Amino acid sequence: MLNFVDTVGEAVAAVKDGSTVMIGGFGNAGQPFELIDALLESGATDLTVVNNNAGQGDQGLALLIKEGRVRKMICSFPRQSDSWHFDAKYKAGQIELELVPQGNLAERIRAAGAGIGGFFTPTGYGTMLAEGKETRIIDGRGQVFETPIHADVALIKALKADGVGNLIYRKTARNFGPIMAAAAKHTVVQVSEIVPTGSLDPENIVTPGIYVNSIVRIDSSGAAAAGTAEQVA
Amino acid sequence: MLNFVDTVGEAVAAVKDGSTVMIGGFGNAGQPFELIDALLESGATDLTVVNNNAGQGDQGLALLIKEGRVRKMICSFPRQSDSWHFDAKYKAGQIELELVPQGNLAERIRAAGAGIGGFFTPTGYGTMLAEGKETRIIDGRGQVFETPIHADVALIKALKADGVGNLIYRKTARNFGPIMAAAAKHTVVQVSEIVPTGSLDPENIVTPGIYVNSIVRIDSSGAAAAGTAEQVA
Amino acid sequence: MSLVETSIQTSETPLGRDDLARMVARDIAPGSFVNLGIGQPTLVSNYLKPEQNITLHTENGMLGMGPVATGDQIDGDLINAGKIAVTELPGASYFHHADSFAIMRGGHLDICVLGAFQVSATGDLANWHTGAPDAIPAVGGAMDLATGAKDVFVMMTLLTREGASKIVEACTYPLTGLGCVTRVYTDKAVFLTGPDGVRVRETFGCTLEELQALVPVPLTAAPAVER
Amino acid sequence: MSLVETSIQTSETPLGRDDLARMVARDIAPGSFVNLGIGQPTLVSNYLKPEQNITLHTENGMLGMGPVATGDQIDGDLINAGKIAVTELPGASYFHHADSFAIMRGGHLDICVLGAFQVSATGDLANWHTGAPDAIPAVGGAMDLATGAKDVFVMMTLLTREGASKIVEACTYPLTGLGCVTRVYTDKAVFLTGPDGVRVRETFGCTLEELQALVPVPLTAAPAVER
Repeated sequence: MLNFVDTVGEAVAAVKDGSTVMIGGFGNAGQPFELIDALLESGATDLTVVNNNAGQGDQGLALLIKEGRVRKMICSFPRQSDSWHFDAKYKAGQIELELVPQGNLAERIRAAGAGIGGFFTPTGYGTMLAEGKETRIIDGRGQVFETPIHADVALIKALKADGVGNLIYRKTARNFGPIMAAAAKHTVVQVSEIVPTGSLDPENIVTPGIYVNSIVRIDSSGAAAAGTAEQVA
Repeated sequence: MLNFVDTVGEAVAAVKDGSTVMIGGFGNAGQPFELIDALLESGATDLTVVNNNAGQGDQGLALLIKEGRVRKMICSFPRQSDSWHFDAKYKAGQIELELVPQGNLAERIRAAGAGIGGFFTPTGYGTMLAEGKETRIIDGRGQVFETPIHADVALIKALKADGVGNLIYRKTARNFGPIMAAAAKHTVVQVSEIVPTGSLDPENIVTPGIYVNSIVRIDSSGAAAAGTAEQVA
Repeated sequence: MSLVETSIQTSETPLGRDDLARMVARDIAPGSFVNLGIGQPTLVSNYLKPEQNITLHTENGMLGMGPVATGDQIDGDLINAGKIAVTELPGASYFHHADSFAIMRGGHLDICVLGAFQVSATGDLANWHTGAPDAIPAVGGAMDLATGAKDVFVMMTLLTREGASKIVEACTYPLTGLGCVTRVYTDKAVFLTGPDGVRVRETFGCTLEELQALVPVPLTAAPAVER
Repeated sequence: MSLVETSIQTSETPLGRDDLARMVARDIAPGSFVNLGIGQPTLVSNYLKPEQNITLHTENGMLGMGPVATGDQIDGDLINAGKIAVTELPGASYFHHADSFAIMRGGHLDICVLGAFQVSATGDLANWHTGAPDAIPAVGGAMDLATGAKDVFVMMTLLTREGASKIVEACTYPLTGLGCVTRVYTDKAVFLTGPDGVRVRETFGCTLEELQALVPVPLTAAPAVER
């Protein structure tokens, strides 16, 4: 069921202690900064977080990690010049890391949303990231068995939503949003604008509303903007 | 490499005797009728055809089957009120049928385009369509191993192409087009209109030009319309 | 065997197809995403009310499908899974076949409504193939719908033309899916199926005892809370 | 061992990074779809000519990527895999991460150009991890690119700072992919790798004999047709 909520706090209330949370974004593009801040504020802990990276600088996901809320990261590229909070926790043995090639990360998330029980891929065959995994030769190529990554909650950012939750994105900020929306039991979206149902061209919908549970509008100042959904939905 | 061709005959020349050919469309929507007619004209035979159905009435795919050009059909729903040519060949033992649940058909075609070696799905588990296939229990559900369906050539229909082969479709005529374009070594598209590169919004491209090899414009009368590509590409 | 409650007859006569379709429509929770199979289930769309806010999915690539198209509305590029011209409602979206079946197979549809040849006591479904040796098999999206939707409702007459029950101990026709059916709407009763066996929610034109005489699997009255 | 042809020295001096990038750019066939890895390979884009009609892919969801953005062009929603603001060319398209990696993994890219720590005589690639026990591993899209592209070109200096050859009999660093590299561009030579061993297309500032003294795997001059 779709809800338009007024505050980012309500939006992230679905995240509980122990939840697996997918967070959209690649670099800053598509990162739902305001939802991540609300998650930090919520106090939810013992989280498994799925994101391409493991936080940067002193903001967002990096702060969640610094505060010890993240038990495990599932990501492709945790090491960055300013990933010092992850680096410190990792070296102290205080955070678990499941390192996944980026294409496997995307395909495993997609598999979860599409009801696939697992798949074989050549990516990673013969490397240490395939150690302990089932392999087989298919059509002469070594392949590795990979399993879907499901989540309790996805936090993503889109450009616009209509009244039934259909989403469109902007440029490379689309990245993980559509596949995470489909892979999570509960999908929370922050958008810049909520538009009347019928004003988005049905040909151009990227994420259909069936995948969306909570929408909060963040105005350009970064504050949740209340009271718009009812007027247009 | 992308080519704009002037005639449907040139467009289907990539189909050789023994080729596996994917043909888009669900019912009449998205069926590339003119390309199928050209394929019939070309004389190519011993074909394996991948389509949701197995031809209807006395046109298109049904005629290819009637003329004995199709060695094997891979489809989900061959039996229709007017599928008499397929019915006759099948009952005479003159055509092979690989019957695939429609979702497995779509996912197997998608897997081919995405480089997946095979996947497990609950669809079909415990049914006669899983007989002889590898199965396993994943997360408590019986699942069946399914393999990708590759093709030599895909024949599909889109609404518009730009000069670099980006495609958009129209309503439910989209159906198998995008996944077949990605699964075939050589993709041939008939479009109603060729528009200048840059005139389609990059946010709304459904099939990127990387998946397209030959484009032919069919005007509303059904005739190949020559000489437009160069002017706009 | 004790049938316990027999006060579950809610109609003096068996239900006709339209009455049954009206009942299914009424039972669909507001806000649901639903796929209606070809044939009898399609009738359900005639009885969905706007205030229920139901979104219809068609597996050939659309959410937000509207009523059957008439006159100038007919557009060959806008059809449903039965290849009938339909219309588009505000908030609709189009997607390709793999994305469309990902919606079904990924467990995102709340309900699909299907016809059936047979349903077993544990919810196995047979609805795609008579098993006749000379029949040309055709499966379409039936197995994906049966396996993927959160709830699978079946609509059918309880008895074949020959008078045999279509609710059976074990299906004799080729299966579509295992243990997938949660509810069976028939002209004579509504059945709830699942691992606990077959419970009867209500009967039409017969008592539970009379129904039991027709059906070769043990029936119990469903607890009031499930009716 | 006979090296056969020694007349393959095409430059009096080793090539600098920009000269090498220019050479790679020149070697990319017209109309190719290409992914340029982070670091040195990114330089190649500076030397692609419009008439080559090359389409650049970035794995974070775009085909038709243009040059690095400057000034008012900078848009936080339009970045490349290195998280640098870039521009969009006419004919560009955007897609989500699974669709983007399907392009790579499905074998649709003609060429990807990657940096490397080591390349083996049979084209194994090591470019993501030094294997140091205290290093934080990070792989990104390297394994997908190495495994998926039709041709994998490597750009690197031939020798480490300590003077060891990065072309090796077998990689000692953790692998990125097996037998995937088809061509290695270095400051001292261009190597063709594959099941037939290592062939040298041309040398820069050294003869084939001098090159062989640096590289611990047997080298042969590539047949003229491959140069």
